Order: sequence, then C-alpha cells, then structure tokens
Amino acid sequence: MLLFDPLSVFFLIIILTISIPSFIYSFGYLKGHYSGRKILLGHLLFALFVLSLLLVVSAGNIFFFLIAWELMSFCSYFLVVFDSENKKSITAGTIYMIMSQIGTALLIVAFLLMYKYAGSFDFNAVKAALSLLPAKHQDILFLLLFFGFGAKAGIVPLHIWLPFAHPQAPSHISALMSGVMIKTAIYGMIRFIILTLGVNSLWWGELVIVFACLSCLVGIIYALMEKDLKTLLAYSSVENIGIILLGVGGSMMFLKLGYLPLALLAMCAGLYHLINHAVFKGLLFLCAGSVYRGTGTRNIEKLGGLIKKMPWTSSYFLLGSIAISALPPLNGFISEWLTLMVFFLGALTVAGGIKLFFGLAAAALALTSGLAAACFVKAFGITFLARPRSAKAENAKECGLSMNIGMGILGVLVVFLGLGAVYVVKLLVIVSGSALGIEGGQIQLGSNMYLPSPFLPLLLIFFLGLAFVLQRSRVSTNQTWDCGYYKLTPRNEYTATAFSKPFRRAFGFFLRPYRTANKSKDSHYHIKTFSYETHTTKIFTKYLYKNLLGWIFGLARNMRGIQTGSIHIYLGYIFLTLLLLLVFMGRY
Amino acid sequence: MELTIILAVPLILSAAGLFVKKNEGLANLNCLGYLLSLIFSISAGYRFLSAPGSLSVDGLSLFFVFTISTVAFAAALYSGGYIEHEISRNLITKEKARLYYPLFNLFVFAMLLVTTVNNLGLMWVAIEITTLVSAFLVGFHNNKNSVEAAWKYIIICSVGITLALLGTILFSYAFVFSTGAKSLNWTELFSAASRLNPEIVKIAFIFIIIGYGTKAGLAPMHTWLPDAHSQALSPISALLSGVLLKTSIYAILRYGLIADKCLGGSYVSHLLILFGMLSLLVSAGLVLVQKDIKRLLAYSSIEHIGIIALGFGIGGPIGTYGALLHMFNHAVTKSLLFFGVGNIVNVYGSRNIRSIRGALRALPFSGLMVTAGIFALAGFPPFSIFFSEMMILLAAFSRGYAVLGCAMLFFIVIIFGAVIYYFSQVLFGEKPKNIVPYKEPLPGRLAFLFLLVFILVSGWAVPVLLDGLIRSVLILKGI
Amino acid sequence: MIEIIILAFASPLLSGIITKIKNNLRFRKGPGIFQPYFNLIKFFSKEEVVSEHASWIFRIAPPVVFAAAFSALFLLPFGFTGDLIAILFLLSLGRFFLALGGLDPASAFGGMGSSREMFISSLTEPVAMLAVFAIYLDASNIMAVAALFLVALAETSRIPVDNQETHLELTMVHEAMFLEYSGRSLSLIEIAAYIKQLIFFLIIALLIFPGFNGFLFLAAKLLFLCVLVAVTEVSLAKMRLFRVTDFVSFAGLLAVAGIIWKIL
Amino acid sequence: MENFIILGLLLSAFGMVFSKRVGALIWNFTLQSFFLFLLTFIEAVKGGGLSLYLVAVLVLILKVLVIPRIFSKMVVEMKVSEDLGFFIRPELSLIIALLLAYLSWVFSGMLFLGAAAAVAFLMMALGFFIMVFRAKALAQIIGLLAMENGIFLLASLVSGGMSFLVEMAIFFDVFVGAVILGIFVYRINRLFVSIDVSKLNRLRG
Repeated sequence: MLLFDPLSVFFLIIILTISIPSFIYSFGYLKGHYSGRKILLGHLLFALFVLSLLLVVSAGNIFFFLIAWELMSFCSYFLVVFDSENKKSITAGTIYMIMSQIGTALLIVAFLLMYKYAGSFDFNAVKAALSLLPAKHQDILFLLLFFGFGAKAGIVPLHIWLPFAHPQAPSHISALMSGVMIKTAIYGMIRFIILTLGVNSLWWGELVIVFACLSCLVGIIYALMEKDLKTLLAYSSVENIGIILLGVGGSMMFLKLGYLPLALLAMCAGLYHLINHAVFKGLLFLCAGSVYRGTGTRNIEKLGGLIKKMPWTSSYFLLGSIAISALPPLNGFISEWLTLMVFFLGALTVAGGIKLFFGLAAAALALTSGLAAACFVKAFGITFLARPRSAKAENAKECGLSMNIGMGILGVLVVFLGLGAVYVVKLLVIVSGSALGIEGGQIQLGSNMYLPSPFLPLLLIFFLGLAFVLQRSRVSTNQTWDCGYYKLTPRNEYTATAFSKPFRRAFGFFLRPYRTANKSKDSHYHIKTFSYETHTTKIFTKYLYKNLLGWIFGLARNMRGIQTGSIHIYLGYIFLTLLLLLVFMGRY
Repeated sequence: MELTIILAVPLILSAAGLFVKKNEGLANLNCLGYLLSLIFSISAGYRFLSAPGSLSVDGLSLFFVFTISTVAFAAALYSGGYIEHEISRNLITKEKARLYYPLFNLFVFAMLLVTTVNNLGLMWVAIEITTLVSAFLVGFHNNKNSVEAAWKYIIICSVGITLALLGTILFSYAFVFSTGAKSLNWTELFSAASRLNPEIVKIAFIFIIIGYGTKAGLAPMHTWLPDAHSQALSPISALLSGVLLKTSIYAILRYGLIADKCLGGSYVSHLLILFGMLSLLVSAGLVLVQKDIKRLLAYSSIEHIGIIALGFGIGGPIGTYGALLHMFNHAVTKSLLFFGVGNIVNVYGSRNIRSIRGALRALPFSGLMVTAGIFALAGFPPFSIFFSEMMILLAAFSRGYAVLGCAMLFFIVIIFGAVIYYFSQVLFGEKPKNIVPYKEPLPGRLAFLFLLVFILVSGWAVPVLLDGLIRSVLILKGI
Repeated sequence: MIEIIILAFASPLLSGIITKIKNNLRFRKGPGIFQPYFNLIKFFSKEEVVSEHASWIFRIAPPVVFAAAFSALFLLPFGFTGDLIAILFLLSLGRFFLALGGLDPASAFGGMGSSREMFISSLTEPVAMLAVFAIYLDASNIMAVAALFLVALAETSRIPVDNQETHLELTMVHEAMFLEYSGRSLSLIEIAAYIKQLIFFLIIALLIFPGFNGFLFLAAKLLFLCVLVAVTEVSLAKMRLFRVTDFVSFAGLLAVAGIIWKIL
Repeated sequence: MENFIILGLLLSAFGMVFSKRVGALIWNFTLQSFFLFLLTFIEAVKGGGLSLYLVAVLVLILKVLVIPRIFSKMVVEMKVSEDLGFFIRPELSLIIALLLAYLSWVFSGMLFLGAAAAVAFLMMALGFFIMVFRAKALAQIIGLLAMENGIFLLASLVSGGMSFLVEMAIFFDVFVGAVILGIFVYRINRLFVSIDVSKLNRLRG
C-alpha cells in the first residue's frame, strides 16, 4: 500500500519540514480573526491536508495515488475557501477546483491506459508492461502525464488558478500549497514519467524544458507587475516551478542521451531547487501573512516603512528575498548555479543544435533570475522600506511569538541550505539516483567541481567585516534631499507600479498594458476627481480561457434550444428517435 | 415471505392514511413501516445469498428492492419535517398534506412491484402505476408550473410506456413465433432466449429501450425529467431521481438480458452506449446554463443515468458491476442532495441559484450535508460515486472503448465545473439578513446521516449484501 | 593573488584614465588620472549624513556592495566557468542591496534609479550568460567577447546606456540610486563600482589574446580597453532608457551568433 | 368479416387525423373502439372462451361508452372551443399519414406479419401523430388511447391476446390513466384558461 524509497522519503521530509513551522505559525495567525469552531475546523483541515500530501508521495500503487491525489485537491479546496464569506475566495476556489480536475482527468486517462496495458495498478507491473509499448502510445502517455501533473504544478499556460487560489487561502496554507502541494506534481512527474514510463524520446525532455522556460519567464514577469503581495508570491511560484522543471527536463534529456552522471546532476539541481523553493517560498508566504495581519492589507502600494514597525518579519522577508533572487550565499543561488552548470556541462557533451538549446535555456534562466531580483527588490523595497504610504502601514504591529517561531525555523533552514550545500548535495545524489532508477553510489560526482567555490561565504564575510570597519564614521541624520521642494510626503515616493514601468514597456508585446481614465464631474467645466489606472492584459486568460469558456457556454446556450418547453416537440423527439433507430437498425 | 411483507407494508400504510387523522402520526407510522421493510429487504437479500433458490425472485430484483427500501426509508424519515415546513409556509394545507402520505406509499408500492413481478406485462402495469401516482405528487402544489410539469410528465411517460408495451408484445410475439407457446414470464423468455427470432427481438428491443428509456430519462426522451424533478416535492424528487429512474433501467436490463442472450454481439450494448452518450452530452450542455437549483440536480440525474447506461453498454464484469454499484450510489447521493436542497429551497423560498447565498450559514447541518453530497456527486474520493465511476471508466478503457472513456471524462469534468461553480455560490458567501437559520428536526437529520453512511462506506468496501447481489447479477449475465 | 590586490588598488586609475582620454579626445584638459583617488580620500574624511526615513538597510547596503564586488574579484582569474557564473551572481547581490539602499530614503530619485538599474541589469544578465556560455564552448570566440564588451558598457554605466558624467537627476541611472549617500558609505560604493569595472575589463582582457596573460600584458590590454571605452563614449550619444532593450538584444544576438558559429 | 372490420379501423384512424373539431375526434375514436369491440367479440364467438368475452365487454364499456362520454361532457363543461389547433395543415397531414401507412406496411413485413398488423401499427403511428401535431390537451389523450387501441389490436393478432390478468391490469391502467389525465385537463383549464397545451411552455431550458 505504501512505498518508502528515497524519493518518497525526500518528499515526506519536505512536507513535514514546511508543515510543522506552518502549523506553529497558524496558531498566531488564526487567533482572534475567526471563531473558535472555525479555528478548530482550520486545524482539522490542515491536518487532513498534510495527511493527504503525505499519502500522495508515499502511495504504493497507482489507484491509491489517485485517491490520495483527489483527497489533496478536496482538502485544499476547502482551505482556499476558508474565508467562505469572501466572494474572491469562492471564485478562487472554483477556478482552482476546475483546473485541478482538468488535470486529474488527464491523469485518470493516463492511469487507465496504463491499467489497460498492464492489467494492474502496481508500479512495477506497469513499468514492465509499458516498456513493451510502441513509441506512439508512450508519447501519448507522456503528454497526458506531463500536462495532467502540469495543471497542478502550475506550468504556463495551466497556471491560471495559482494566482487566485494561493493568495486567498490563509497564509500558512498558502505556504503549504505553494511550498509543497505544487511539488507533489513534480513528484508525480518523476514517479510516473521517469521511473514508471521511462524516458523514451529526446523531445520529451525538450518539451519539458520549453514549458519550463515559458513558466519561468511568464511567472516572473507577471510577478513583477503584481501589487498584491501574496499574488506576487504565487506568480513567483510559477517561475520557480519552471526552474525546478529545467532541472528535471535536463535530467530527462541526459537520461535519453545516456549521460548518466549529468542526468544525476540535473536531477540534483532540480530537487535542490525544489526543496529550496519549498523553504523560502514558505517563509515568504508566512511573512506576507504576518504583514497582512499586522496591517490588514496585502496591497504593497499601501504599505511601506514596515521595517521599523515589524523588524522581525522584515528581516525574514529580506532573507527570503535574497534567497529567492538566487543571490549568494543563500540557498537559491546554489540550486540555480547547479542548474546553469548542468546546461554548461551538457553543452560540452552533446553535439549540434542541442548546444544552442542549452545555451538559450541557460539565458532564459539568467533572465529569470535577473527579473526575480528586480521583482523582489520591488517587493521588499516598496513593502518594508521608505515611509508608510497609508494609515494602515503607519499603524502596523509586529506579529506574535508563534508566528515568529514559524518564520524563524524556515529562516534558519534557508541559511543552512545555502551554507551546508556540500552535505545537502550528498544526500540529494542518493535521492536523485532513486528518482532516475539508478544507484546513486555507482556514479561519482567530483563533488567540489560541482559546487560553487566553498570559499565564497568566507570571502563575503571577510570583506563585509572590512567594509564595516571602513564605514565607521560620524553620522548625522537629516531630511532626504528634495530638490529644494519644501517638504516630501509619502506621495513623492516611488511606487510599485512606477518601479515596474520599464519592465511593462519592455515586455509590452506580452503584457499588453492599457490605461483607463475616469473622470467624475461636478459640472461641465469642473472635474471633481480624476482617476488614471494602468493595467496589463492577462493574455492566457483573455485569449485562451475566455474564448474556450465562451465557446463552451455558447454551445451550452444553443443546447438550451433542445428544451423548448413545447410538449409537442418533446413528443416529436421520441417519434424521430424511434424512426431513426428503426431505419438504421438494418445496419446490424 | 419477506417479499410479501415488503410489498404489504406500503399498501397497509396507504390504507392507514384513511384512518389516522394526524399528519405527525402518519409520518411516524411511515418511518416505522419503511424501517420494517428495509430490515426485511436486508433479510431477504441475505437469505437469497445463502440459498439462492429459496425466493421467487433473483438477485437483480433483490438489489433493486434493497435500493428502493433504502431510499424510501430515508424519504419517509425526511418527509415529516419537510411537510410540516411546507405547511408552516402555507404552501399546502393540512388537509392536503394528509393526501401526501397515501400517494407516497402507493408510489413506493408500485416501484417495489416493478422489481418483484416476474410477468413482464405486470411489470409494465406497475411502471404505468408509478407514473400515474407520482404525477399527482409532481403536481401537488397545483400551480401553473407544477401542473405543466405533471402534464408533460404524464403524457410523455405514457407515450413512452405505450411504446414499451408494444415492445413487450413484440417480445411475446417473438416467443410465440419461435416456440408456439404463449407466455410473458421473464424466466420463460430468458430460458428460451437463444431460440427467439433475432429480427423480431432487435425491433422489440428498440421499442423497449425507447419506451422505458423515456421513463428512465435517457436523452433525447428525457424532456419531462427536469420539469418533473424540479416541481415535485423534495422527498418525491429524491424518490424520482433516486429510484424511479432506476426501476425503468431495471426493466431495460431485464429485456437486455434476453436480447443479449438472443442476439449475442454488441447490439444491446451499442444502443445503451448511444443513449448514454447522448444523455451525457445533453446534461453537460444544460447543466452549464441552469438557474434553478433543483433543475440542475435533475440534469445531473440525466448525466448519471447516462453513465449507468454507458456502464451497462460497455459491459464486462467490471463495467456491469460498476454500473450496478453506481446505480445504488447515485440513488443515495442524489436523494441526500434533494433532501438538502429541499431544505435550502424551503428556507430561502426560492429555487433561483442567484438568490440563494450563504446556505452553510443559514442551514449549518443541511449545508454541510449538501457540501459533502456535491463532492460525492462530482465523483470525489472518499465518496462512493468515485469508485463506481472509476470502475466504469476502467471497463471502458480495458474493453477498447478508450475514446468513449475520454469523452465521458470530458463531460464529467464539464458538469463538475458547473456544479462546483453554482453550488459554491449557493453554499458559501454571506447569508442574507432576512433569512432565519433553520434547525432540522431529528428524523430529518437521521435521514441525512443514514444516507451519508452509505455514501461514505459503499465505495471503500461495498457492503456484503450489495456485493453478493451484484455478483449474482453477473452470474445471471453469464460473465 | 598579489596581482589581484595590486589591480584592486589600481582600479580607480582605470576610470581616471578613461576620463582623461575622453577629455583629450574632446580637446579638453580635464582632471588628472588620479582624480578618482582624490575623490575617495575626500569622501573618507567627510561626515556622513543619513536620511531620517532610512533604516538599517541603508547603512548595510554599502558594505554588502563592497564585499560582493571584492569577493567577485577574488574569484578571478577563473580556472573554472562555475566561478564566472558565481561572479555574475555576486555582482547581482551588490546591485540588489544598492537598489534597496536607493529605495530606503523615501526619495523619488532613488526609486527611479533602482528601478532602472534593475531593469538594465536583468536584461544584460542573460546576454552575459550567453556570452559566457559561448566562451565556455570555445574560449577564443570573438563575437562572444564583443557581446561581453557591450554588456560591460551597460554594467559599468557607460554611454550609450548610462552617463557617468551627468548629474541631472532625471537621466541618471546608476548614480541616482546612491544620491542619498555621503561620506564613507559613498566611497565604499564608488570603490565597489571601480572594482566591478575592473572585473569586467579583466575578464575581457583575459579572453583577448588568451596566451599573453603576464602582468604587463594584462596591463596593456586593460589600457587598450580604456581607450576603446573612451572612444565609444565620445563617439556615441546616450540612449533613451527604452532603447536599451535594442542595445542589449544586439549584444544577445552577437552572443547567439557566436554560439551558432561554433556549432557549425 | 374481419377484413371489413380492419378496414373500418383503418378508416376511423384516418378519420381521426382529418378531424378538425374535438367532437369529430371523439366520435372517430368511439368508432374505432367500437370496431375493436366487434373484432374481439368475433374472436370470442369463434372460440376464445369466457375471458375473451369479458375483454370484449370491457372494451365496449370503457372505450366505447364511458371514456367518450366523459370527454364529451368535459368539452361541454369547460366550454372550450371546438377547434383542435393544427400545427400542420390537413393536406400535409394526409401526406404524412399516407407515408406512415407505407412505413407501417414495410414494418409489419419486417416482422413477418400481414396487413392487419400493418393497420395496428398505423393506428399507433397516427395516434402518435395526433399527439405531436394537435394542440389541444384532449387530442393528446385521445391520441394516446388510439395508440393503445393499436397495441390492443396487435396483441390480439400476434399472440392471441395476452394472459387475462395482464389484459385486465392494462385495461384498468388505461382507464385510470384516462381519468387522471382528465383531472389534469380540468386543472389546466382552470390555471391556463385554455386546454391548448402548446401554452404550457413556462418550464424550459
């Protein structure tokens, strides 16, 4: 029934690592904002959710996996609509549920096909049966599995539920959903595509990488435009899933090409980023939650100056931001560095056009990390620095002890995963070996070669110390320079929208920004208020989903014509059916 | 013995309606009576399993008897509170409410009769009685909408059933044609099935599937169903959706067994698949654009009848097992939903989805039950429908109907989306100020819990009785 | 190691030389080549003024920028491509903090500088990565080196991307970020900028004529680069911010062409 | 003799299609039922036993006497207009009826049956036809009863009638059905001030 190989155990550990701090955090987060019964319900759902997550990654056969998978969607749906009075939550829940079911439907098709070929739901039996399949069938299975899991992972263009659902859930749940739940889809891809199906064609890996790059870029560009702190983090999850998939896709390619050490390294990179993202995104969501609790808003245009009011939260957020922007010496840097190295080393071993493919993938990753840095400069800078932009931010309060403990644990992990990379990689080699179905011990990685220089943190600390010594001097406090303008107010500050303006212009072909101006007039000559807004177009929603939905609803509305209300026509249907059947019966 | 009691109970109860003056008394009597009949249907089932020959009926009949008894018992529990509520809202008068119970009992009696008689002619008669009795229950409120629904119901179903009568006669003609003897007994027809003239049987089965299919709600003969289900009193909607449709499926199955044995091959299954797919298509389209919450559930019944037809059409041990199990699962789940929605509609005084908000606040218990029911209906584990749907899908894929399975999944996902979209708005959100929270009476709550137990259990572990009966049906089908 | 320390001390000189050459090309006299040193000494002796709205981020930003730049410098000369990637990330660490420092004092200019700087750098990063990739495949890839040179222009705030000489707030990019800094903090930031410039020049210098990497050769190559930069600066005009994308795309195309050239 | 009766059945079925007024429809139906009674009676005389006599009497009482009487009374009581409400013109009705006659003929051939069965099928088809193409509620009831007449004829043709019990039960059902439908016609008339069922179109979609 259950399965505990290194891959499962790895995911079990990640789930527990994130869920325990989240659980501690939830006490402070929920208290005082919900009734006692609702809090109890929240804890119960949380426990069920974690249980279902644990079951997903340790399910021992395909059917059991499917049940656990559905249970996971089921529990998380109720957590998304936890603020059940809120209309946004309901919409978010619906979108989430539908997208998740579309994915699951694809998975069910894949699983049933597997059953058809193998006559069993057992992983090993299925594996044996699938290896005999013709390539075309394997390709279909791969596509079904990839997009089926992709809907849950939130790869572009199946990501649309993520920015709705993650922000609407309570923050400790967002941490769990973004940090862990979407990773179970990665687990599924590894378990089903790599381990059970076996990588059959090179284009599978290429497809994964293409979608990964797309997710990276689209995710981070949307995140840059966002001013809701939690939505921003949700989009950033789309980006990070892309980075993880770069590793996984690379691993698939190398596996097919037969470069096992590289496949192992790529998987290591992917899994390393997976655990990193779980930790720092968990941390960031918890911080966002405590900002929300402290101020009552998630709109960063209304925040600012929180660093003075919420010193702990802001420190943790800074830590998370540095990590997620892949800056040394924290953990995000290590995994992105590893991923880049995989592409570099891969390019040396392969021949021809794939070199360019890897090069472009590396460039996409570099662009992503550059944009991520910009995004988190914005997120941190606008939220925590400068002066408060509203009364809410003015009256912010630091969060309580339990929330601080929750964030603290994850903060420590961020640092540890960054500095203790050598040990982590050793463990990951075992896990990756298990993920690729090869013995990790057989393949030796020259471990030092495959990590950034270990002196780097030392160098940084040394020069940091030196700089602090040099910096010591007399300091006096004065006004900010104001070009001679007599008094600066918070309205003079740079805003999030302003910050992202160059990006909006540069990626205008994709974001399609537009502006709306609303006047409200007292009389013909006198304008009372004038509002001017900048928006971006969500092209996947607008051109893909809206059209699809419109098409389906149009069809359904036409079908209403069947039910005309006229009994004569109803009787006519029966008559006609009868006639047609009698006429066409001859074919049998 | 047990069967006699089971059949006698509703008859006695409806006669009791003439003597007992108080509605409460009638309601309580009904509960007791159907508890008795449920117990006897269980004991009959067990007796059949231990000694198949000891009863005059076979496993298929007992399966349906059990299903009907289960839902009827729940409906009886629920009816008391519901009728009281209707009276308190001045929708019906006390005197009229007294009419409800005899009609209810006659309705159940007719359905039980359908599944226990061996004579196909009598079966036809019993099905016609269900129509006639339930037409009054559909038109109970006697307003424009309900009378319209009742008229359509009775006319369309009568036409359907007339065609079924023609089918019945053609079957008997086929029997006469090939054996020279005259009979309408199912057992005799079944044992002579392989000798029947295939040409006649083919035509006869078309009449049967269209005729009884009309009553079963298979598209495109389903047209009466959304009207009748949405206008009927909620416990009756539960009975209509939960079991009445299935009794017609039962009839189709009976003929299907003969036709299958006679024709072999895939004639019967292809017809079933055709109508199953059409039903799915129609319900998927119309569920998306519903405004009336009970109508939405009615269309969902068409969907599930379609799935059941597909299950039987796909066939094989897993498909048939899944279809039968689905029949039971859908019966309990849909009944629970109609009960819950009935309470919601009564409290809000409207069936319009847009005007119902925050039902979880207004009716904490019913709301919770509806929430569970919706996910059960949509085919989520750990609820039972998930398992039966998976069985049918599994059969579809492993028997070479992969495309069919994909199409079925597609429609299921669309309907799921629509159901979640509409019901999340109904259940969540803020409760309107003028709505007074409603506390369900104890028997009403028991009805929910009773059904919920089945919904939760019969997926993970099919109850021994059901399992045994379904297996006996498989043996009957020779698979 | 010692070479690097010497070069670190000499790094302001590069800027001084470039300025001198530029002025000479414009037939002006201009300040001496040691002027950057004088500036640094002056900043060091001054009192530091901090905005009343600033937080501790404002104070720790300069040391982090300084430390990041020096750590990056000490990863040179690269024996291993991984270090080159690490250098790019280290420089980005410095930039991250500098951008935060720009946002901290609640002034519009700082934010503007931060935004623009992050914009330009996020575009140059993939180009740099492509160039490094091409060089990794083959060290003597002239197109990739050219791409890297263009990246270096952008990264060191040179014309046509940015203009070090201007002090008009609306056109500044790099300097707008640390408009609020003064005294020793400012000098740390300036030093970091010199080091960053040195790093880019060194990488390019190591790549052209790779065989000749003795100290004197290196110095000569650096001088050559100074001349090149000066000539570029004098002969071009600063671009609008939104034209920078074209500039960077051109560099990116060069790098891709470099890769394709090597594959063929 | 039988052939003449069957011809009568055929003609009365066509007569129903051509009926423009409710009264004519009821009359034609009565005629049809009467022919059916005659047929059954002849069968009984030829040696069908007591039960067949009983069936014949039942046909006479229910279908020839009681039901048409009830309907005629209803028409008078409800003061509805006599017009049946045509959806398609009589000429087109004729063409369709002829087409259906041909189809019935073919169909009965498919079932190895003769002309009499074809008439039975035609009676059903025309009953159905009336239900589909006539607007009045009463026309639908009569159409339904005409279909059942057809089935009755078919049953007596192909299998010498069904078992007595079943036959009785079916009769009972038909009678109850007609009465219940009659009740609903009253209700419709009260609520909609008309018995035109094409006005029953509030429930749709």
